[in-house]
Order: sequence, then C-alpha cells, then structure tokens
Amino acid sequence: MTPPIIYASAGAAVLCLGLFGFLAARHVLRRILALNVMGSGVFMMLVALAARTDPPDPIPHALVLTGIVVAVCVTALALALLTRMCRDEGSALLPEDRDIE
Amino acid sequence: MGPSEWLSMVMVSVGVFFFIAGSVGLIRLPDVLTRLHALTKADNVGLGFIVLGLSLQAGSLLELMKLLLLWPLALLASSCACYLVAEATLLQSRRGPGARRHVR
Amino acid sequence: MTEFMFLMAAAVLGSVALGLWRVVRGPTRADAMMAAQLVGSGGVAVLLLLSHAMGRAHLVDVALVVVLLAAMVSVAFVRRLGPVRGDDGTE
Amino acid sequence: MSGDTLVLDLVLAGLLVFLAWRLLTLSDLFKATVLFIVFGVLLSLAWVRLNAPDVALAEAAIGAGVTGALVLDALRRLDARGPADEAQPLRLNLPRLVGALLVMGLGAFLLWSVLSLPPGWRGLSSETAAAMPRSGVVNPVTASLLNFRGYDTLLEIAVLMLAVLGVWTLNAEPMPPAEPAGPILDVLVKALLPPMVVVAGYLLWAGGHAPGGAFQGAAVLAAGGILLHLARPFNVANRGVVRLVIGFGFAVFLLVGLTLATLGGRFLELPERHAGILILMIETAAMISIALTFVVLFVGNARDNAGRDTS
Repeated sequence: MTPPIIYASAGAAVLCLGLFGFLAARHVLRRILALNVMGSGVFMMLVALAARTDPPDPIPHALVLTGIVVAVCVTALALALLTRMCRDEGSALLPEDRDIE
Repeated sequence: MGPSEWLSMVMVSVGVFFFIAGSVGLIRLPDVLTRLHALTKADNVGLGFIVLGLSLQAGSLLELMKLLLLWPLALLASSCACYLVAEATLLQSRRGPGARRHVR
Repeated sequence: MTEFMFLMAAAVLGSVALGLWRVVRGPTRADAMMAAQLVGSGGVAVLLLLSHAMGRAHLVDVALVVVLLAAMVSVAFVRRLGPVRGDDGTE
Repeated sequence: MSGDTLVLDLVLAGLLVFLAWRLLTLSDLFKATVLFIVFGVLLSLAWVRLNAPDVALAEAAIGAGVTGALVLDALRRLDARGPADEAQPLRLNLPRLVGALLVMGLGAFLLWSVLSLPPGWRGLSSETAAAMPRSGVVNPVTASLLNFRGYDTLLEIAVLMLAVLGVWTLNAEPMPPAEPAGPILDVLVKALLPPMVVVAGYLLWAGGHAPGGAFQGAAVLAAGGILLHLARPFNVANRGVVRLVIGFGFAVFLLVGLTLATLGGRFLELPERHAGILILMIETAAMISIALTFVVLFVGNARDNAGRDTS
C-alpha cells in the first residue's frame, strides 16, 4: 500500500460512482454533477499513476489541468442548456424521463 | 529538538484541539446561530494557533509573510461569511416557518 | 516532527469529516452553507500542516487560493440561495 | 513511507469516495451541490499529496470555486420553478441493476490494471527532463502546457471561447433582480478584491518557476469578478469590447505561432532563446481572456436588470 495505489483505487471507485450516477440519475443537474465526479475519478487515476516516480511525471499533470478547464466549460454550457430547457418546458428532466414515475 | 520546535508543536496541538471543538459544537449545539458561532470562532482560533506555530518554523521571509497575511484574510472572510449566513437565517425566520422562499 | 504534523493534518481532516455530518443532516440550508466555511478553514489548516510536513513552501500559495475562493463561494451561497431581501417588507 | 502519512491518505481517499457516493444519492440537490464543492476542495488536498501542486491550485480555483458558483447559480434558477430535488434519486430497478453490475465490472478491471502496472515505469518524465533546458521555464508543467503541448493549450482556449458562444446563444439566464448589498458584504468585497488581483498576478509570475500559471491566475481573477457580480450585479453584454478581450488570448497565441512559422520555424515551436519571454507574453494575454471568459460564463447574456426575458 503506497499513496499512489490508494488514490488510484479511490479514483477508480469515484469514476465508477460517477459513471453510474450519470447513467441512472434522472434530474439533469445531478447528471451534470455525476459527469464532473466521473471526470475527477479519471484525473485521480492519471495523477496517482504519475506520482509513482519522484519527481512525478509532469505530462499527466498538464493533461489534467487542460481537463479541468475543459470540464468547467462543459459544465457551464450544460447548465445553460438545462436552464433554457427548464424555462421553455418547465421540467428539469429529459423528455424520455418525464412520464416514468 | 530545540525549544522553538517544542513551542510550535504545542501551538499546533492547541490549534487542532480548537478545530475538533468547533466540529463537536457544530454537531452538538441546538440551533443554527449557536452552531455558526461555534464553527466560526473555534475554526478561526484554531487556524490562528496553527499559523503561529508554523510561522516559528518558516524557512524564508517570503513564506513567513505569506503565512501572516493568510490568517487576517481567513479571519475577515469567515467572519463576514458568518454574518451573512446569520442574517439570511434571521430574515428567513422572521418570515415565519411556513413561508415559502420564492424567487421572482 | 514531520510525523507529528502528518498526524495533526489527519486530525483536522477528521474534524472536517465530523462537521460534514451536520451538513448532510441539515436541517436548515444555513447548516449546509456553513460547509464552505468549515472546509475552507479546515482545508487551509491541512494545507499549511502538509506544507511543513512535506517540506514544500509553495503549498502556502494553494492555501491562499483556497481562502479567497472559499470566501467567494460563501457569498455565492448567501446571495444565490439565501432568502431574497425585501420579500417581507422589513428591509 | 511511514504509517502516519498513510493514515492521512486513507482518511482523505475514503472521504472522497464517501462524498462522491453521497452527492449522487442524497435526495436534496442543494445538499448534493454543497457536497460537490466540498469534494472539490478535498480533491485539491489529494493533488497536494500526489505531488501535483499545479493541479491543486487549478482544482481549488476552478474545480471547486468557479464550478461551484456556476452550479449554485443554476440551482437558484431551477428552484424558482419548483423544488429541485428527487424523492429517491438512484433507486434500483432492473435496468439500473444491470448498469450497476456493468459499472462494477469496469471498476474491477480498472483496479486490476492499476495493481498490475510494472513498478519501474517512468512515463514521460525522463523525456520531459531532457527537454526542460530548451523550454525557457523551470516549471515542467508550464513548459508542457505552453511549449511541448502548445497545440492542446491553443485549442483549449478555443474551447473556452466556444463555451461563451454557446452560453450567449442559449441566452438562458435572465439576471435575477438586483438585491441591495448590505454594508458587511461591501466591506468584504472591498477587502478581498485587491488580494485577489495580487494573488492572480503572483500566480501568473510564479508559473515559470513554481506552481501557478495563466489558468490558475485567471480563475482567481474571475473569482474576484464573480464576487463583485454577486454583490453588485453588473452586465457583461455581448458587445464588441467584450468579444475583443475574450478573443485576445487566442489571437496572441495564434499570432505567435504563425509568426514563428513564417520566420522559418514550425507552427508553435518556440525558439530556445526567446521561449521564456514568449511564454510569459502568451500567458499574460491568455490570463486576461480566460478570466473574462469565466466571468461571462457565470453572468450569462443578461441585458436587462429587471429579470425580464431578453430573447
């Protein structure tokens, strides 16, 4: 048990939780949160595996930095889409989820 | 270990004690305002002790300056945030428990 | 000394985890708003302790950023999810 | 590695997994959002433990700060149209059970692949270390972002511009009514804005030799803008000046690349002698653009203070 292994395993768990939440949740805001959580899991695995050498491999760090910035762009756009859908259709669920109870 | 190291260890322990006290207060106290009070006061004092303890060990002048800048900033931010949350709570309760918050 | 600082950092992290119980439990939204303060000051304390324990002075920069951003998020909580002023005619 | 440090790592990793689970299963979306922000701050502690301070800075500023403010803002807009929560968010039925089993299989596969990696694998660290003297900076992450992987960063800034275009086009966010800021909030804004600007500038300058850089600085600067907007709502309309500033960073980056290409080099291949100053130039322009981009993503395209529909 070393820190990289601990965080990489936690990252795999977080990735899976996020993926399941993204597939299973109905409220679109929760899906957006789940997508972010899933991304964080991927980042955790990347950075944890880069930390096995000392000094750590900087390339995954740069990749994750790019990923964080792209994730916030995606989140902002998705939230704007969600708010617009909610304004036009009065529901925060996707059309195919609305009639299922 | 020299006396300054002992002193900073003692200070850091006191700081951590305040953090734990703050969390216990957050769990045990009965209403929002008292919990807010416990959290803000205890965490600020705890952070202050930790900053003091670590500034005894600071390696450079720049690091020391950053550490001593950090605590007033944290104090200001968290006391203002505490006031704002308390104000929001009071506004909410004045409107009565059954009043629905609505956004125009 | 190093080990002591790691243990203290773990203790602060544990107290933050304790406080999170209240955030999840509620009952009011104000309880959850305190999370930004809790994790702000707790996170800063852990970062400072780690900065000393891991021997990396630049972690103090991360702590500074956390302080500033936690303040911004606290304000966002109150301004976006607190009660709207003037609704009851008292303001 | 002694046992004491392992305690911290185990607590932190466990807390992260717990938060991810709770924020997806709590019925109240408001609490889920709170836990999401907490998750971001604790994740930046994990980056610190993994020796990735650049990522920690970005996570604290962008992942927890800016994203958190964005989600809180969206939550308020949804709240106006009925309760934003679900009774039982992830109740298991047959399709979800199948999904859960598949995801668990994926998790087991990932875990197996992590544990079976050869221990001596060094990734690209030796190649990066060999190329560092020619990069113009000392911080390998900055060198990688602005020099070795210039294409990626150029397109990343383009993605930021596209997101702004999308938010403007959707025009989804009529501005909420301007609530008067109390005196305490005014004091807080006045006291916090100067340190935010100073810290942003410091991070930009430090990026060459220590953790920091354009993206982290921009996020802190944007946090200042968002704070100001929260206290006294202002308007960043879709006007010429705003578009110009948002495109500025991309334009400077592209111009540097094209100039180098016409002078006989290759596109975005920074010459060794001028790499340091070119990187600082690109980063300064990018920081200004990215900061305004984040503020615009938060403010949206509201032209009208009364909260009326502007479309």
